[in-house]
Amino acid sequence: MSEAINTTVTQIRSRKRFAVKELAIEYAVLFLLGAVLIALAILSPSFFTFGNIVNILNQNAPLVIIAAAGTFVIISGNFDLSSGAVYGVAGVIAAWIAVATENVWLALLAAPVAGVVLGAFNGIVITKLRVHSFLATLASSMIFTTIAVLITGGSLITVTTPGFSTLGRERVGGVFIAVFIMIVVAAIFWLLLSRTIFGRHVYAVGGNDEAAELSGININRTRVIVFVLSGLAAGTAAAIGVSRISSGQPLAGAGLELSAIAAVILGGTSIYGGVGAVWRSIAGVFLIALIGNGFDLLNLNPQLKDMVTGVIILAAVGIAAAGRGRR
Amino acid sequence: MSEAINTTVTQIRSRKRFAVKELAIEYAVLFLLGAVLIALAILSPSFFTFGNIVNILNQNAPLVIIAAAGTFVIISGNFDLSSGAVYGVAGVIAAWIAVATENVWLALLAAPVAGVVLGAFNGIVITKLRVHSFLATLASSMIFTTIAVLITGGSLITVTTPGFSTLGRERVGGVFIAVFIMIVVAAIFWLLLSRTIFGRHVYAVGGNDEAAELSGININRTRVIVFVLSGLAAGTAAAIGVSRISSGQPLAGAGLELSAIAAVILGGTSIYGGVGAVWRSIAGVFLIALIGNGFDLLNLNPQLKDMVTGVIILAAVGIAAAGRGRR
Amino acid sequence: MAEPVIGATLIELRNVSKRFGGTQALDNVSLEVRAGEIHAFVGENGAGKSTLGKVIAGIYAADQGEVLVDDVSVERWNPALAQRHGVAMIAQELALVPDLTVAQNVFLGAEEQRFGFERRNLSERLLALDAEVGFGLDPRAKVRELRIADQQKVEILRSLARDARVIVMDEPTSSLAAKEMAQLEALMRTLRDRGCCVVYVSHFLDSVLSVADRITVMRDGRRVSTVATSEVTKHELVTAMLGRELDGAYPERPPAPDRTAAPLLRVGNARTSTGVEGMSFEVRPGEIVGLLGLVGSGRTECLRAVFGVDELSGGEVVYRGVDWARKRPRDSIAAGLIFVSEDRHRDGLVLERSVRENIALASLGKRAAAGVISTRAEKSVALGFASALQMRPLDIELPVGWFSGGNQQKALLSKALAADPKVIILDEPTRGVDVGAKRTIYELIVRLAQEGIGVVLISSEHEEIMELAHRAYLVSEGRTFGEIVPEETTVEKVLFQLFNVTPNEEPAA
Amino acid sequence: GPAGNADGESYNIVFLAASSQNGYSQAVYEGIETRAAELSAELGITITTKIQDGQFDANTQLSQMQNAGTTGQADGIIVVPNDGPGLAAAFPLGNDVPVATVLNPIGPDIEKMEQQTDGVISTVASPPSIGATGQAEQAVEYCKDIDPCKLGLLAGLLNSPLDVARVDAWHQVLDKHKNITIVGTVEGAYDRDKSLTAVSNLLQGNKDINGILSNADQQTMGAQIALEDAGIDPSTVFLTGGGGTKEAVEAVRAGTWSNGYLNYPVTMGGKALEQIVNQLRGEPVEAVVDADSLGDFGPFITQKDLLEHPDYTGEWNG
Ligand SMILES: Nc1ncnc2c1ncn2[C@@H]1O[C@H](COP(=O)(O)OP(=O)(O)OP(=O)(O)O)[C@@H](O)[C@H]1O
Ligand SMILES: Nc1ncnc2c1ncn2[C@@H]1O[C@H](COP(=O)(O)OP(=O)(O)OP(=O)(O)O)[C@@H](O)[C@H]1O
Ligand SMILES: [Mg+2]
Ligand SMILES: [Mg+2]
Repeated sequence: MSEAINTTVTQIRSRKRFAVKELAIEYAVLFLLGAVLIALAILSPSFFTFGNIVNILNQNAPLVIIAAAGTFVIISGNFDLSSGAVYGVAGVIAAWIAVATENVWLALLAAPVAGVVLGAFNGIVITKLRVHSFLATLASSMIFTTIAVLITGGSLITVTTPGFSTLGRERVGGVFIAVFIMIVVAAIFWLLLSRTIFGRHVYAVGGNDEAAELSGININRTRVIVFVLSGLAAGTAAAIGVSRISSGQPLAGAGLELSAIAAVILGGTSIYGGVGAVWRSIAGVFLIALIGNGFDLLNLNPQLKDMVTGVIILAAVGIAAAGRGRR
Repeated sequence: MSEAINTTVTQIRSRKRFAVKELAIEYAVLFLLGAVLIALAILSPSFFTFGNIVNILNQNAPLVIIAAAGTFVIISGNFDLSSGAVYGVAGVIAAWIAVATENVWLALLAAPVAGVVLGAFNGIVITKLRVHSFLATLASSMIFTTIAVLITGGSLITVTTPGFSTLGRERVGGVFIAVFIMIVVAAIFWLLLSRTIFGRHVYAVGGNDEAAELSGININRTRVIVFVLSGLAAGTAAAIGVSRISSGQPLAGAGLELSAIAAVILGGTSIYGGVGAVWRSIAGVFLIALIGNGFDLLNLNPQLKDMVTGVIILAAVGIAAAGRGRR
Repeated sequence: MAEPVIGATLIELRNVSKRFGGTQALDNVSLEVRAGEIHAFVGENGAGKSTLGKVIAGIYAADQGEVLVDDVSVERWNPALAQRHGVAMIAQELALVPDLTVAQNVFLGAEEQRFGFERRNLSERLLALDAEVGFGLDPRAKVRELRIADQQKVEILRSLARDARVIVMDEPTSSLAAKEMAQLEALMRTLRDRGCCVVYVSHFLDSVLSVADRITVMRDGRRVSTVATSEVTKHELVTAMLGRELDGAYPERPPAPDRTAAPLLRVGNARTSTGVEGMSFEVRPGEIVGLLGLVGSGRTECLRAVFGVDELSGGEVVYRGVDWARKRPRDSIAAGLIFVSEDRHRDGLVLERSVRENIALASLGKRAAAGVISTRAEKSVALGFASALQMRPLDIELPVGWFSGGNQQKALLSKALAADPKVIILDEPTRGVDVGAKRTIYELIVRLAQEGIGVVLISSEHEEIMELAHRAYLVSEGRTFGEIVPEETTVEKVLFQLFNVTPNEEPAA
Repeated sequence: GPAGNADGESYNIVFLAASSQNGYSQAVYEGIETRAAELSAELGITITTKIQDGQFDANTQLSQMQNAGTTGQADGIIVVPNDGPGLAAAFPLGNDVPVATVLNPIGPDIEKMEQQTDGVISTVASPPSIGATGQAEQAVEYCKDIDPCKLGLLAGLLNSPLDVARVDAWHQVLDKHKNITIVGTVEGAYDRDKSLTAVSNLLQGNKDINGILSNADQQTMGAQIALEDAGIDPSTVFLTGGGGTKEAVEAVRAGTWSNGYLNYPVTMGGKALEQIVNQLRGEPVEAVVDADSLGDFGPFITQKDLLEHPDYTGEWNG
């Protein structure tokens, strides 16, 4: 009898320990995000101010949008290395149309539309040529950047059309319009991935495409849509970006693609596909962003920023790994 | 009887068709390399000159070395995004030691040694923290670059020690020493991958790590060695590079890692791991290099170079895919 | 979809051929499957059964020939289209999405929606479906965490969930135990009575003969014959499949070894975190020892721990006098303790690599000097085992993933044999293997024992253990609770014991 | 090969751009082409020009330099080096082709304009520290009645030697003045958006900032937006750029920026071409052309200078 009780107690204990471990694995990125938030709040009085928080949100709106869509790409078992190039082309096209037509809304709408077209190009190349997306989007990013260069002649297009910068710079109730767009887009992507049949199919294609195909899922169509979403996101981000700095430039998005992928994986979405979530990528974006913000606020030597970022990334994944024992 | 003969004829025919298809899939990168070579030989009289060929080989020696080792990394199912950073640190260390000690050989040897150390760091982080190498090496490359920045203070270290530039600039029989080193290193890597137990383990770990472990392979040790090789290669390439330009600079290797991965995959090594070869990566390096060389020789609009490179990459993989029908 | 008319042709193949690289997997096959029948495909490993099934389900496009659905020829037959026409398939090698739940897998591609959003009724739908069959699966469990038998059940439910008229089941029972096999057979009959067609691919000829209405025999990619079940005997079937006579399913049991010899391997009260609660057994040189248990009894887990893949949390393992509790697989292999996994795709083979490389993988050190592999030595050992086990096609340079399921199993066994075992642990060694090759594998087991090698045999086909083993342990819920001598008892008695053990009963230490 | 012949000489000049996707390089090439056409007409010779793309990559450019020097396609080379010290490795060139460098010297010392490498016949540039020192002196002038005068430094890339030299030069000047406090150093990476982010962050704790030094106009554009976002009128603080882009010239003229540091890439390209042609024709060559002295005024300017030169618009877009 007493033995039975003992067993139960042990079981409960071990279940509890297990739960903490599981949580650590599951929410490593949130723990770290929280730790960095607390550290910054203590170290810098200007950190937890309305202005700074709004700034951080605003600065990262484009990347959040790209990373949210990038989550779909990674979960579906793919890479999109062309987001930065799509951002560049879409921005250049928007600037060009703004200068040519003086029609601000037409110009800013052209950016997401261009993104959709280029994303569809990626998706079709990948499914028709059956190329791995890593190589395909590396190649397509070269092609896209060239398009942007040809439009601008290698230089940049400055937009002075009144109203062009509204999207990127104006505020409503003290909060930038871009932040509202970011929230809406992120919410849509989150719902799309976690609540719709399409989202389920994205997981299935990334988890085991053979099983997905056997289940009657049109895996090629799913892949194309995923890349269209990624293009749409890059184009939308570009609309915000180009409006913010009022000029279009082919290389404006250089490096965004790697930042987005890093944020997605840092959040805990599996690079092998099949597992992940939109909120994770957003957490990943802000974890990296806070480090940068902290360096600027605390006036630390910017040369060390990369190292601290690297160490924190390793710490995030290390926490998750610490939970697991020997297989 | 006549039916039997018919069957044989059909079989032979279909086997032939099969052979051509198989070859197209198998050797797509070589076909394209040949096509580009022929096109350049026809279009530019300066192409097939001793000087130009030696130049092309020499210019690409560092990348060939890194891509040859990168083949191991990709086949083992990993990514090394830190090669460029390792190249930077190793070069800076070599320059620093050269300036400090005036001992040229000690300095140049320090580069591969530093590469080995940083590669081992990568390998240990990946196996101990069980992080995916994509994220781990992205993080470590940030840390490594910072180390280089701290050594140089962000500036550059100019080496005037006599003899320091011999490795990178001198020739034997008209051919650069670097070219000989490239050939030797590539041959060693080729033998290592295709003829040794270690090479076989690399394939097995990348193809199915659980099966590899159950076959008695020390999968963690294999992974660590693969990253050590990659670091060694980046360090060796850095020794050539730093000697060539006689100055060490943190960002000297920026972008090398992506060029190397692109070359490896373009060659036909599978990004999923388990399949590939060293010669493929070398072919991939030279395919991209020839496009650049051709643009310069033929005086084409350089703004189009990226686009042409992108299209040729897609063509290379498209050829391979065209061979395959629907499953 | 109209109500099927019993006997109507649902799908017809006309002169279908399919080639993979150098092998002609299907050679001019014509065939029809009808409403209200269970149509079995039998044949040797590599005969083309799975390929035929996949052509029917649209997974493979035929190189030549036509597919007719309801007497109409269809172009671009693919899984999605097949599904719309009511054709579903359970693949031989499980194809599930590991990180989705049971219910999500079962209804994948058949989700119900409201305004584009998924209706959150998967669990209820699954329970309703499961009630028909009685598998008792947890709808919310992740498939990754299920054992292989349960994964096979998920596959079965998935095909049921499609309301299919034609269900191709490619070796659906290869991981199931007798009880579950009976459940499945009942299910097949129900489906048939509803007017569906079940295509049943299996190497269990007794099962085929008991449920099938018609049987198609395949050999070398050709259809040899299609006959009504009532018109054939098992003997005729085997002869038609193999193209030769087979003298008895089992070879003679080798003589029992010296019972006083020191055991090669001794496991005492082994425990693991994976469900082993106290297992004890020993193996002597030249002895074949079976572990008899129901699926899920923890046999695999115990032996994985003995081999060193998983950690032992308690108890002892002594191998040839040495404490083996903290060893890794590489130590075991180096010392001749070899394990053949039950799941060739998950942890058995490197599918992209050639048969030669796979066979040599666990014993490269023996075929190399200074770390450099002798290709000749490697080729000769690979070819030796591949031909001894009748691999087909006998081309050791092809990637092992291109081979049929049974032939892959032979490559897996060859890898273990090439490593010079002193004790070999065989976990379901004949999974998916045809009757002819099974006999070859049994002969091999007998020969190993005669050479003084200790053999540990796990099999869900209890008959294999009853016919080959010298001794066998009874396993239930992670514990050994008894020991039998198969020669002195019967399968029925053993099953009775296995089913009637209760957890409270004292384990035999 | 060398194509000069007695009646009607003709020269092939190859321009190695830092990147063909870069406004500065494009402007230099524009200067080269314009001057080539002028000289062709003036001297009755044929000058053809070609551009190659260095892709912002030191190794690519090194290869191009070697190729151009070996294959005999070029009679002269003009380069905007991505990595001046590294590019020295291409020398000596196979065919002894004369080289003129624009913006940065070729050789180990990034501050030294005099010839460091055999084969480089002319350097059209100015040392990074000179420009940075001039900017800092403008800041000192601006701050002279303000105490404390809080300044932010917006550097390019702090792992790039040129930018480290610039930041050092800023400090050299500013640190001598007790009224000047440097409230932060951030990286702008030659990118408007990154500069916008960095300066926004900097402003969080320093709303009372008196000015920002930047070494590039693109960065200053970003800083300007950050100031506006933070509710600070950019014309009320010290703000300078570097490069002399059309936008920068407008901003200074409008008083939005207090200062500017002009560059003349089109003129520099023309000067470089002139030196190469002189060398090929055996005429005297200027081994160092001080890039800062190529304008009619400047290079360090204020609104007043531009009001005096109402027609000046800047030489490039970037
Ligand atoms: N994807 C593939 N690639 C290459 N060859 C294949 C492929 N699938 C099947 N084959 C070949 O086609 C032939 C028929 O294989 P199939 O899988 O249909 O046999 P099977 O009758 O199902 O055998 P088993 O009983 O072993 O499952 C075999 O020789 C096999 O090697
Ligand atoms: N990771 C795990 N954690 C906890 N329990 C587990 C785990 N894996 C398996 N089990 C449990 O251990 C028991 C044994 O599993 P398994 O089905 O593999 O046994 P088995 O005897 O090898 O059966 P068979 O080989 O016939 O399929 C099962 O009850 C299973 O639920
Ligand atoms: Mg089969
Ligand atoms: Mg088992």
